[in-house]
Amino acid sequence: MSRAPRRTTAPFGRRAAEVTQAERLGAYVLISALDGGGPTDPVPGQFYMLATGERWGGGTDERPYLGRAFSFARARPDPGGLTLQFLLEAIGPGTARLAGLEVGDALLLVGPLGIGFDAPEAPQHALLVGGGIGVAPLLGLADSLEGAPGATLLGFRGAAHAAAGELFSSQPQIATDDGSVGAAGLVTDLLAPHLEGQALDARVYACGPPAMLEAVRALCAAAGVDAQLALESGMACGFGACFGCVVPTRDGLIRLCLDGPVLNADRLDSALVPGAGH
Amino acid sequence: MSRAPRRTTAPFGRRAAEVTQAERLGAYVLISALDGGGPTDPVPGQFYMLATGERWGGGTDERPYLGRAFSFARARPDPGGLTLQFLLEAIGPGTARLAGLEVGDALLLVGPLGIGFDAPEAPQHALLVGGGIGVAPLLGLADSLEGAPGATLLGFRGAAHAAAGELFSSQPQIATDDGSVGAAGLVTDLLAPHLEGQALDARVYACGPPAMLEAVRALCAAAGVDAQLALESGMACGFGACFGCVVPTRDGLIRLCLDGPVLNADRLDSALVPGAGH
Amino acid sequence: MDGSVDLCGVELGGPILNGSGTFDAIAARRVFGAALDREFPFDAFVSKTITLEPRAGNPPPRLWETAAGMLNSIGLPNRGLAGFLESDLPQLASLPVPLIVSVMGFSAREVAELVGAVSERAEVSLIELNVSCPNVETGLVMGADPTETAALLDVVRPLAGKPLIVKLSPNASAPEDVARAAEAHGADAVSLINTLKGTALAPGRNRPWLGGQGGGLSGPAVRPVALAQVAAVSAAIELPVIGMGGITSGAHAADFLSAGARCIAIGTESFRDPAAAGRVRADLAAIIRKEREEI
Amino acid sequence: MDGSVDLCGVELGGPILNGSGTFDAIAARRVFGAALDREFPFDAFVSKTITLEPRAGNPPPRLWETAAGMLNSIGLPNRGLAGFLESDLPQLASLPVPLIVSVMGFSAREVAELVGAVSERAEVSLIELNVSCPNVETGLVMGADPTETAALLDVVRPLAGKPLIVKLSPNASAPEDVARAAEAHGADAVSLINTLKGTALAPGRNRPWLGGQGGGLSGPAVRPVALAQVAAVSAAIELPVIGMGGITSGAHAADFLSAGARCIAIGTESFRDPAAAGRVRADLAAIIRKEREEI
Ligand SMILES: Cc1cc2nc3c(=O)[nH]c(=O)nc-3n(C[C@H](O)[C@H](O)[C@H](O)COP(=O)(O)OP(=O)(O)OC[C@H]3O[C@@H](n4cnc5c(N)ncnc54)[C@H](O)[C@@H]3O)c2cc1C
Ligand SMILES: Cc1cc2nc3c(=O)[nH]c(=O)nc-3n(C[C@H](O)[C@H](O)[C@H](O)COP(=O)(O)OP(=O)(O)OC[C@H]3O[C@@H](n4cnc5c(N)ncnc54)[C@H](O)[C@@H]3O)c2cc1C
Ligand SMILES: Cc1cc2nc3c(=O)[nH]c(=O)nc-3n(C[C@H](O)[C@H](O)[C@H](O)COP(=O)(O)O)c2cc1C
Ligand SMILES: Cc1cc2nc3c(=O)[nH]c(=O)nc-3n(C[C@H](O)[C@H](O)[C@H](O)COP(=O)(O)O)c2cc1C
Ligand code: FES
Ligand code: FES
Repeated sequence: MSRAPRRTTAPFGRRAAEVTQAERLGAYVLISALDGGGPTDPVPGQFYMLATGERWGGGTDERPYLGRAFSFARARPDPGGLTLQFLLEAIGPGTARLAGLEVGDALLLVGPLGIGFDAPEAPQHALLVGGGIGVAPLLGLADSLEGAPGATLLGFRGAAHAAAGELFSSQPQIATDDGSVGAAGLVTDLLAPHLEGQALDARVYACGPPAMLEAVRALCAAAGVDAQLALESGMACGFGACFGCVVPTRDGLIRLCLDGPVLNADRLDSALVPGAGH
Repeated sequence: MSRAPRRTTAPFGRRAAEVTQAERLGAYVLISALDGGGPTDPVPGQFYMLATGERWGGGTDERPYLGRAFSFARARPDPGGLTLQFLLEAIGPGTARLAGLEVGDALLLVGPLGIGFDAPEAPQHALLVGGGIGVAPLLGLADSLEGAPGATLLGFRGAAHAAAGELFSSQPQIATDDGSVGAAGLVTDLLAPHLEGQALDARVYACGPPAMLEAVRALCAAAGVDAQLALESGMACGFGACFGCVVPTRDGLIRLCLDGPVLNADRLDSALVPGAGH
Repeated sequence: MDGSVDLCGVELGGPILNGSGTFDAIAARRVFGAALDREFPFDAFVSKTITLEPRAGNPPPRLWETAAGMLNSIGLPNRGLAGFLESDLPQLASLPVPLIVSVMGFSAREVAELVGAVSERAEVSLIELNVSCPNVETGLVMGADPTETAALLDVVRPLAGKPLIVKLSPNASAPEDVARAAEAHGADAVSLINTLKGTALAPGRNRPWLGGQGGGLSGPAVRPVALAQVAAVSAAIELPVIGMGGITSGAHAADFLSAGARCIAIGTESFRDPAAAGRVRADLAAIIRKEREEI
Repeated sequence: MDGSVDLCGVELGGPILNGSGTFDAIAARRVFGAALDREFPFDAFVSKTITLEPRAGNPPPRLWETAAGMLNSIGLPNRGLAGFLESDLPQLASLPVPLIVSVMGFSAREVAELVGAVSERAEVSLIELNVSCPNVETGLVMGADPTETAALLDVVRPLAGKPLIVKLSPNASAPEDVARAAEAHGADAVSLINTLKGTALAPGRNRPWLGGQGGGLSGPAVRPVALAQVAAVSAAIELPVIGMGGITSGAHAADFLSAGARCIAIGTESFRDPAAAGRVRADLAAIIRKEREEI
């Protein structure tokens, strides 16, 4: 597989997609929407700025006001456009509104935005490492591989969240904090053995909470294994306009929405991005 | 019927009532909610400040923010409390949210507020004159009479609005602007003949748009017939706190939420209240 | 709230006040009856601002809803000093909490007369000087710059037999400088923010909607501005600060307290729910309890 | 829009600008490709504010969502004058609309140097002086009071070979006084409002959320304040006024124009929809057409 460009250009402006499915998956909600106005080839790891067509706003503290960034979890060309899937958990006013979408509702979106994952030279070189909601972009990456990845390692808080593991057809290994599904412990515990004696062309693809990404970064750096990390930071615009989403890298502050969200781990001293809480 | 007090005291604070019915009535929506926390004897003409329990806000211009004033159209004691009915038309962000309520949703309310109608000495002395959404408080008044009113005269823009006439059991005479239902013309055209040669104890009870109320006021003044007008003005609080809802009277500016919304017509030089648009 | 709060020597049951002009306890008694006193949601009650002479206030319309807030151009309607002392004060004095009387004058002499007369009444615990109301033209002057505030206090302070709260104007380049002047010239506390100057046009009509032309903005929309000013003023002076502006929850109240406020006030949120302050008080108490447990 | 607009002798296709720092056309080209130029939504493009030396800007976090608005503490990251002229200007010059370059200095001398250098470039149509950014401490000074503004213009005006727009600070007691000083000392236009000073605390953490501690408030929440300042400034001076602050619809744009603005700018709303200005322009055109028909 040769190096594909990592950014698919977005149409200018916000457009509406129609929600075609909205299903619960344990603690998560999986929203499917038919995007008739965008490209059909977003790169896994790219994201969209989302808002509901109706009633955005009016939640806790009179929010949400701005759009919210979401990696697409899956993208499937369909008659009429591209069916995009977003995996999310209602953790605040914006995700609550999105989680409340029903079939037929309008989902407003801008995108695809940012830079996605660099495809591996061969599927088996790819080690997918996801934590919590961070599994979303890895789904898209797994789908894009022409074969099974070398490993799919997923970490969750507990069973309600581990339900998202069912979305992966690549036989994921799962770890949960409480041991209710898979191994008890952290996803990085699962990763460590995979890094031992890895060929030079292996590459880790990781997305998850800052602490997990930082552990992955440190492990990979120690093992001399390449890693691409999909980071998060608070975003207002998603297209480089506000300079708000910056994260510190070895080259200084960069706009994560423009030069990320996927970064090569060696660009970072730390993946603990300020303000990217949860 | 003796003079009943015109103000029923409200519980302190905002409470939730459960929506038990939400039906379209032509251009209007009739919302029924079971109020388990308030008095069961609000006075017709009194009003409640309403908001939806969820998603208040986030509409046009990031509104609604404040509650909205609504006369109750009907009140029926029921096991568990009082079933209140509100008649409304979606004309802006607040009424749009209320019109979108579904059975089981929470309706937040404060009230009953303000001063209601003075009951007539005898039902047949009451001439009810309503225009558009202004028919709402007259419904409650009609229900409270122990007999048929002397006349029920209702004016609407057209058939879609005239549907609200069906709520009256007192055989209303209807006028519409376009003549699609009842007489073509204004409700004041219907009123004029009723005022000729009226006994001294007749009283007009009117609610409707400012221009209609002003015409009613002038007609009644000329005929020497008492009139009680239910006015509207923009309200922020509904309980006398903000001094925002003032209307000019012969005694100066008064807070309509506290000393109205029902006013004796002889207190007014004009019923054309500033800013009470539509 | 387990902890009582000392505001200039007056002990309050808790830190929650109303914003002047956003709650009329006398009207509320008519509407809510005895429940108002029984469930009174504030730890001290601040009167609507009074002036020397009676005022009718601005012509309507007086209200405009904005994005997460509202504009008002009420224009300080009140009975005037004599009417207030005679009709309103006795009724406010029977509220179950200490009373703060808000006064405003169009000259230092007027303010002095108001403060002198109000000070004589035992029912009054503190006096608030409204030098920041954006609705009455001359109101801005005294609170707009440090020199004016200092000059006002130099006249008024000697006549005040009660602690004086100066309510700062948020429409100032540096409210902290005005606060410093207030502190240096004898104020006992400061409160902020009053409403921000704002306006709105009548839909499709190209003229101001509000009868008073301009108005004052309040509600959640202004909270970040209020919090910044409260933090800046709290850092600049030692006096107790009463913080307000868009507070609708216990978490907001906790933010204002941790930004340095001694007390907080609920304004516009009472319009949405007359008992909002009670909810804020309960939520704040829970937050404080939780924080203590975590230490 | 059928009518073109004259802004200080520069003919624009319509009255809609972007707020400085709220649209990066160079980044947008990377994201949206050729569509950006084809569907360019502004009638003139205002660059992000540049300074003499390169700046990294404030440490993150830089954003906080508020009720119907947002706080930012971006802190003017930019390549500095030399980097701007070399890398950014050629790319901005190829946009399909006139270019306005926003500059800010920490002294009159710095501003003069910036204005002088930018004036020499034919690609630049107008220069905007940002004297009001609340994120960089010294930025406030020059726009905060009339005397400072006058002094700045006295130094800068003679060196400016292009029309000068002064962007006023909204955190001033009387922006109209600053506008009068700008007019008297040679400004060609004024723009307002910049962001209002505000802050927010990190949830449950009792310290400011923003890396820059304080931030600037923008979005619908501030629109009533912006409209009041635009009306007051428009009434005070003859110069063209560029109005902005929370505009999200054609109706809002029409309000600002009827309050006296010659042009309006879209800021935060572009974050929600990059093409928002195009929608505002179309809606505004429809409103103006309708008004004309009604006359
Ligand atoms: C590139 C990218 C891709 C993403 N992909 C996904 C995905 O696929 N699925 C998914 O579920 N999530 C994803 N996220 C995260 C998602 O954008 C956030 O969870 C969402 O924005 C939260 O919005 P909210 O309103 O529900 O919560 P918020 O209330 O906004 O809270 C979220 C966090 O923001 C901070 N916060 C709290 N209050 C405020 C405030 N007033 N202003 C600003 N910040 C505040 C806190 O740190 C809090 O933990 C992604 C984020 C990025 C940047
Ligand atoms: C005592 C009383 C009883 C009432 N009873 C009923 C009833 O039974 N049924 C019913 O349908 N209605 C009733 N109303 C009217 C009802 O309260 C209003 O229709 C409602 O508030 C409109 O809210 P909205 O958000 O839908 O519309 P808004 O957008 O608020 O528009 C309503 C009117 O307000 C003005 N307006 C527009 N924008 C704003 C703004 N930003 N801020 C302030 N004002 C603005 C305009 O004049 C407009 O025509 C009553 C009003 C009062 C005072
Ligand atoms: C309708 C209204 C009337 C007000 N009247 C007064 C007043 O008479 N005196 C005063 O000092 N402040 C007055 N204020 C300002 C409030 O006391 C308070 O400072 C401001 O509203 C900010 O708080 P909030 O956002 O919680 O409302 C008034 C505010 C409103 C909304
Ligand atoms: C993220 C952000 C960055 C900004 N950067 C600048 C800037 O560099 N220079 C400037 O003059 N104004 C800057 N502004 C202010 C805007 O140009 C505008 O004046 C303000 O946001 C009000 O308009 P709005 O409410 O439409 O956003 C910035 C605003 C935001 C939100
Ligand atoms: S989110 Fe605005 S620049 Fe990245
Ligand atoms: S609505 Fe507030 S006083 Fe009447």
